[in-house]
Amino acid sequence: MIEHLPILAITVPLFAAFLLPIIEKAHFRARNAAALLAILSVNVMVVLLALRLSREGAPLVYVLGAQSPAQILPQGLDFPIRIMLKIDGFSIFMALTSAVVVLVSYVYSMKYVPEDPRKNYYTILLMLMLVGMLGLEFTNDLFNFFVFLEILSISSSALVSYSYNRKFSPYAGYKYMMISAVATSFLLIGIAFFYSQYGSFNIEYLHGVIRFTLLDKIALIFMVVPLAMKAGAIPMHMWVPDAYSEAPAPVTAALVSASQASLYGVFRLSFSLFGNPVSDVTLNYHTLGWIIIVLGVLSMFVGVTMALVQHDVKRLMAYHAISQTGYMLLGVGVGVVVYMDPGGAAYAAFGRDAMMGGIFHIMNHAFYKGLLFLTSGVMVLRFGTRDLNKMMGMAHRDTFTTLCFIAGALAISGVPPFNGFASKILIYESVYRFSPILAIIAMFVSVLTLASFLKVFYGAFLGPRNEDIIVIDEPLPATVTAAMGVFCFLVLAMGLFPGEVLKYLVEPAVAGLVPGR
Amino acid sequence: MRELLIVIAFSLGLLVLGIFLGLFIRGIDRKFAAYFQSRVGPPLLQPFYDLEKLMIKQTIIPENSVSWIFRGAPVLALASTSVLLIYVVLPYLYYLHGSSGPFLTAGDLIVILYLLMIPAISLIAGGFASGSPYATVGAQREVVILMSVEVPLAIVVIAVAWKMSQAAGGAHPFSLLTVASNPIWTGMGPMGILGGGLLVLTLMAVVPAETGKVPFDQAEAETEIAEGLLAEYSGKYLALYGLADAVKSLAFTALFVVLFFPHGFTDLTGFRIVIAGGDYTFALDILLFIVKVIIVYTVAITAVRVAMARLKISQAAKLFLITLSMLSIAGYLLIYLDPRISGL
Amino acid sequence: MLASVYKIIEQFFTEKSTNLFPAKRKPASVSEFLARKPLIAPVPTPPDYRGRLAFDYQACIGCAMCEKVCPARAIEMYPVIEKEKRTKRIVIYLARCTFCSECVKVCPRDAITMSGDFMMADYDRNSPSLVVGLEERRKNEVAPEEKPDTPQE
Amino acid sequence: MNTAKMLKKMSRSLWAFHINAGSCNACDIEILATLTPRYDAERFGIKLVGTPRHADILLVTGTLTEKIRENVLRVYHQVPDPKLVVVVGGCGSTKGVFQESYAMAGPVDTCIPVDVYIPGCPPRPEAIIYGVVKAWLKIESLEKDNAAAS
Amino acid sequence: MSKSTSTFPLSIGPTHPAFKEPVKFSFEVDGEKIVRTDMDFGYTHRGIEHVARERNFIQVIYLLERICGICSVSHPMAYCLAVENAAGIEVPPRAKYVRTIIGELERLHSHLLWTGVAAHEIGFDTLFLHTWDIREKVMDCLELLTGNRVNYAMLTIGGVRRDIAPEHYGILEETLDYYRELYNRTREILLEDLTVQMRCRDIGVLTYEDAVALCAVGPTARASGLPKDVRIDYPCNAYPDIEWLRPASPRDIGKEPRGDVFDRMIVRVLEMKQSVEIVGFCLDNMPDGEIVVESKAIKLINQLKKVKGDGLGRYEAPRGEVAHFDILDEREGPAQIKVKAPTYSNAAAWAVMFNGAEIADIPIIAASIDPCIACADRMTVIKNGCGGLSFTAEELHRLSVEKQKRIKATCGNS
Ligand code: SF4
Ligand code: SF4
Ligand code: SF4
Ligand code: SF4
Ligand code: SF4
Ligand code: SF4
Ligand code: SF4
Ligand code: SF4
Repeated sequence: MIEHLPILAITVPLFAAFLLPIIEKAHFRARNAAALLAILSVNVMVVLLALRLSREGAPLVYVLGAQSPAQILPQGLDFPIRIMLKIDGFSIFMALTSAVVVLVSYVYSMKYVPEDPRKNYYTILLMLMLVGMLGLEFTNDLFNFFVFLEILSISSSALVSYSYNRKFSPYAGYKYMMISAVATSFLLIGIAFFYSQYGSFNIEYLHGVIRFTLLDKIALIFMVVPLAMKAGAIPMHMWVPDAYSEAPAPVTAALVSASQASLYGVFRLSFSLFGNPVSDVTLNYHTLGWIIIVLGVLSMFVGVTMALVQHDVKRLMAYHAISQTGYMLLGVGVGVVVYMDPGGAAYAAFGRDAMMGGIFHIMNHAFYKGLLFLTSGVMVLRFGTRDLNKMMGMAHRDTFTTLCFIAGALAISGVPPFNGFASKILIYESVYRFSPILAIIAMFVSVLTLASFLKVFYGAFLGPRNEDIIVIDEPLPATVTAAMGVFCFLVLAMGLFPGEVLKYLVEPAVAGLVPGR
Repeated sequence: MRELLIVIAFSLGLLVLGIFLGLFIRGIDRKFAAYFQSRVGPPLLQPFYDLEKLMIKQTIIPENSVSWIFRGAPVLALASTSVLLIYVVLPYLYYLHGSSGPFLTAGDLIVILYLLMIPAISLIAGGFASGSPYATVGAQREVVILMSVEVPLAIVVIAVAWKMSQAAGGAHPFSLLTVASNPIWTGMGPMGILGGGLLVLTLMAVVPAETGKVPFDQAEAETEIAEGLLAEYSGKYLALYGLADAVKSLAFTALFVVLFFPHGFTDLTGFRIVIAGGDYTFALDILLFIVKVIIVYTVAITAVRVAMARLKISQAAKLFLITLSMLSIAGYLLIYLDPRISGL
Repeated sequence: MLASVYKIIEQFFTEKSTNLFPAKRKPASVSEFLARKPLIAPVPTPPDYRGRLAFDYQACIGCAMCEKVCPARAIEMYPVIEKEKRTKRIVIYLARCTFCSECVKVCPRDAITMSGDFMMADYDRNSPSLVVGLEERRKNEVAPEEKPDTPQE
Repeated sequence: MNTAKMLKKMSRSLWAFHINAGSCNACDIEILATLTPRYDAERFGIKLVGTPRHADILLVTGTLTEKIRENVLRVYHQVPDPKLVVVVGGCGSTKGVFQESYAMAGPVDTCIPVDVYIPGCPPRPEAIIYGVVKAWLKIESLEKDNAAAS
Repeated sequence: MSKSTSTFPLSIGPTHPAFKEPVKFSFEVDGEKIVRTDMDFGYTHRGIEHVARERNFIQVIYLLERICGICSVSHPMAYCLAVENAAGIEVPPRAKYVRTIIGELERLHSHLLWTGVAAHEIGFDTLFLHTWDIREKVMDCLELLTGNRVNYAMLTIGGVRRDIAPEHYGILEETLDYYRELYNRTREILLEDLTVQMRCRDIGVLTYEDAVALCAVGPTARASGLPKDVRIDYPCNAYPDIEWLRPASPRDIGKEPRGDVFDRMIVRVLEMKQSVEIVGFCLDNMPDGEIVVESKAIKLINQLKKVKGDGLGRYEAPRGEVAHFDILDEREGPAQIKVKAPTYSNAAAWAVMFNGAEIADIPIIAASIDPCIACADRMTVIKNGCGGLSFTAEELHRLSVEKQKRIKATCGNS
């Protein structure tokens, strides 16, 4: 059983998704319970996998259809033909993030998304999102990667337009769908280039044999650019604000995680597929790193400046998501640049820290941004609008939400003792060694972030109590509060004990991404 | 474990001392300001009297305010400034004492940058929460100040850290301990000294902004927006802000001293005071430290606030974002180029 | 820029302008301080300072000219019997007075004079210390005549 | 802690808020003059504050016109307890020279309770300081009364 | 960081630390920028013109003195001039000189006071304390000459009440020397300080055209390059004898007038020097003789009781022209007085100056015309007013005409 966990983690939600309509026939509560159970079990499985990974040290490989799941090479062949899952530190790190976020989002949406005939689809789509994320994080097979990305995209775009009665939701969903479709088709072309040349989809195998032909380089562009686009990095970020702001709040939280799954794709492909520091015929790490850095800094800056002028609370947060993605790119980019440093002294000194900061930030961001989006859901619930100018005085009534918002806002601004600080300080201190100016920019962007969240805080939470503008005056459902509470707890806990997270999750993740030198 | 307890006890002691010292220095500040203005001025203990009075006054929570944020903000401000004080002073004391403790690797400059922001954030939150238009304007101004000060401040910190990373061979360039044990001036050529001077100048301008004194007290401008941020505060909460302000001023001037004038007594004279077998240099060092803090306080806060008019918020922002940022970058460049040029 | 810096530095070291009236600091016990220690003198008032008014009951003839010119209506007349004749005397409400000294000037008998005393603060605007001539009024006031006596004119 | 004790503590640090309730400005400038180097009221811990919330002592000048009455009352209620009200100048105490005016709601004590009156039109800065001395005295006597009572 | 498209209202006053007097400004503010200004006066309206009708001529002097205590000579001066004009009283020359000295000393103190207040408004407390410290000297001088620091009770109809005695000359000369000596130093501190310039230059601009159109008076007009000074245009007292007197202008120190706050400061600084020189001139050329036509108050009242007629008195107060129009109608006191105060003329300029200014500029702009609300408050709506009580310009004009006719009818002269 335990050795089948990798595939189970993907199939359980997948089958749950198909079973749910049947269960729903009995009672919608039964469906809710089943869905919760499924997602919970995925969480448990991921945790178990993580434990096993840390025990064994080496990546877990799971081959579908072989006599034993660990049998990689079929007899008589020197390259793998079977579909293979490979779980290293980075995969499990991402899987943990995705699983937790989807769990919390689901709990939040149990009551938040009103119970109507379409709720069924909602649950199913959320399940499929989980499947997509976990799948592409676990797979070691390019084609599977594409398939899971498609699952993720389709389910996400459907969810974005879930509130179809709003004017822009279908539009946003459509936009997201189009972008995803374009992105995945390019990805597919890239994959085709590989298959045509090397006859395999297996990432690990390809990594060994890649020759960096012109075609490979084109493939690189065809594969990395669409993924960066789906991750919401500048300059292909235009879908983010629409999709994030139109989706229901819990979906947005999950969407953040979905974007990060794409970011995972970027990193995975550039490192595990293209990156080959040992051979001479390799990708120019220096250039790649700088591209990532520039993208990161641009994302940071453009995101935050756009956010500053927003009045729509969710759009504002969406732009911050872009901006925060910049931090991850910056951290990882710096790590990449110095990775090729002769002798690896610089990498040892701070490149690894930068990388760790960037990757740690992924998880942190998923949690605090999730938290923020969940609180924005409460705002929308209360005021029936996303326009900050039409909100006021929420702190008078929703104390817990306010606290959660404060925690999230401080975390995203990188204020101690919240988790944003833990990763940002790693980024600052290491990036600073690389280039002080970048560190100053990063710090300044944080201050701007803070300023813009102060604006939200002032606009929505403070001001006089005004009962007239409240649309829904009921106390928050316990599930909503609980969901925010979980994130809030995580945000604080990871900020207070960053050492443990770094040691048990982030370091293996970095090790998984770049083989140690 | 035992060590941790000692550190905690020590920190608490430090905090009490810090509050006391902060208020006392505020008294000196007011006295000196009066002297600068050809007046006799209030008694040295006036800040204590003020505090004592505020503690017994009625505390009014305005009806329009978000009461729990309104109440929480001053508490948070004091708590964070206290942490800041401990965070700045403790490593330095360890350095002076020449011993080591669990906080040694702490005292990180970037953490300090962020800790400096928290009191300002709580002030802003409190101001926004008080529901008065004056406080709102004040809070908006505080946001602007907070943002614009951060740039030159960050550049100064980075410049210092760069120098440290050169001096200390790359070990903990952001640690206050490194900064304290490698005074920035050592091994500098004339250009470096000039650059350091520019950094000192920048930080001098940042001090009143961080502590909300003229010419950067826009957020509390009495004649413009009726004490702004603090317009609605009274009684105990006002007292807490007063305390937080005193502690923050102390902590920031202490940071100034540690960054630029960390020299202990022995560093300066080469002597150690040994009386009857006991080494009393440490006591002298602390005294010297306090004196340095008072001098910095007088020059950077008292003298500046009596010699200048309040700037407009747009002017202040421009000053920090452009003039002082340029100045500090120039300082950084000079320090950066110094070894290269002097080496030639 | 430098002018003001120079000025403040100069002021730091030169003698302060402050006059320490009534004491340098707030005394620990004010009542004891007032009873025992002499006050530090205020900035001296000039010889013709228009301070607290004094009224000479004996000199007044009740001509009411002061009442007529008083802009603040601070002078009140009350009936008395002096030398067996019905006449009037005045009280002056200092809390109302503008210290214009018109009454001093107009009085034909110099019955009203001004002193250099300006320390008149009190807890009650009509307290005895703020009503000049109150004591005499208490002693001498008589009931008004039935028919109001017509003025001299 | 009883009120008198509190007042005693307060007396070393009196923060004043100044309201012009329709004065001729003379009293106001004399109040400002008490802060200047020559008189330096800060010696006694007195300073002018910008908001009634910080104030311990209200300095009211002027006759209290009809139009300002409401505002004065509002400011009075904004000052946290315990508080003192000092009327500076004759016209605030008694309407002074503006008797019989239709625009007057005053004097000040018809609107808010007054603790110390400082006559003079305007009083000298030192007379205002003396008024503060009177206020201290009042605080002290209050304390004594309280001590005797308990 | 405000919500950048929406403006919010900010009302300042009537009890606001920036204004020593009650006035209420309602601003529409966008971030820190002022978009719209509205003003509400009347908080210090004390019905003085009404009260004056119940008083006799002597009492009215002290009543008018308390229109405003800052330049408490100006209103009685204008009043006395008006009554003297109406009754055809010729003031003895010595009294004219004494009046001028008191008036100029008062201008000196008023300008110093203004400088201090302006410095306080821009948060420069040291400068405030310093100028007020300097000011104490002239206050002492005034106290010596008049018997009080403010509200001097010095003027009376037909002369002055106190003479400048020989023993005062020395002290006066000493005071003048003190200010002459200080002048350069103070000018440097005021006009060359960087932060003062940053806060005052090009703030609250009133162009020459606006100054003309809005009938600005006093230093406010002169700072905009409008050479308007009652002392020169309609000289009274000793001013006709002072040939060198010219309206002060920033041009005197080689600066083109821009009509901003800083220019107003320059003009006032220059006028301080002017005042010192005028007092010096008066001391040197003091004529001998009587100081008052009729020193007995009661007699004076009885004389004036016989007069029927009207008179206009104009005087250049430190803030600009103050004009009194008095109607005498064989009563113990004036039948009617009308006061035109300088702030009354200048307040309209505020609206122009506030346009596009920042919140931080409000106090200094408001202070820059040296407002004296107390004397400008000539009208108010009391007792739950506001409600629907507003007039159009035409209505107001019609009402004015009617009132004027009524007055003419009752007074029976033109
Ligand atoms: S001094 Fe003037 S106000 Fe006072 S009582 Fe005499 S006349 Fe009246
Ligand atoms: S004027 Fe003199 S004599 Fe006449 S009533 Fe007054 S005090 Fe008496
Ligand atoms: S008491 Fe006299 S000086 Fe003071 S405000 Fe009233 S009228 Fe003016
Ligand atoms: S405007 Fe009318 S009410 Fe006001 S003072 Fe003049 S006459 Fe009296
Ligand atoms: S002219 Fe103006 S400043 Fe002068 S006394 Fe009259 S109101 Fe006051
Ligand atoms: S114009 Fe203004 S300053 Fe002058 S007297 Fe009138 S109120 Fe006072
Ligand atoms: S209506 Fe006539 S009198 Fe009244 S303010 Fe206007 S112009 Fe002057
Ligand atoms: S008619 Fe009367 S109201 Fe009209 S302009 Fe002439 S004086 Fe003024």
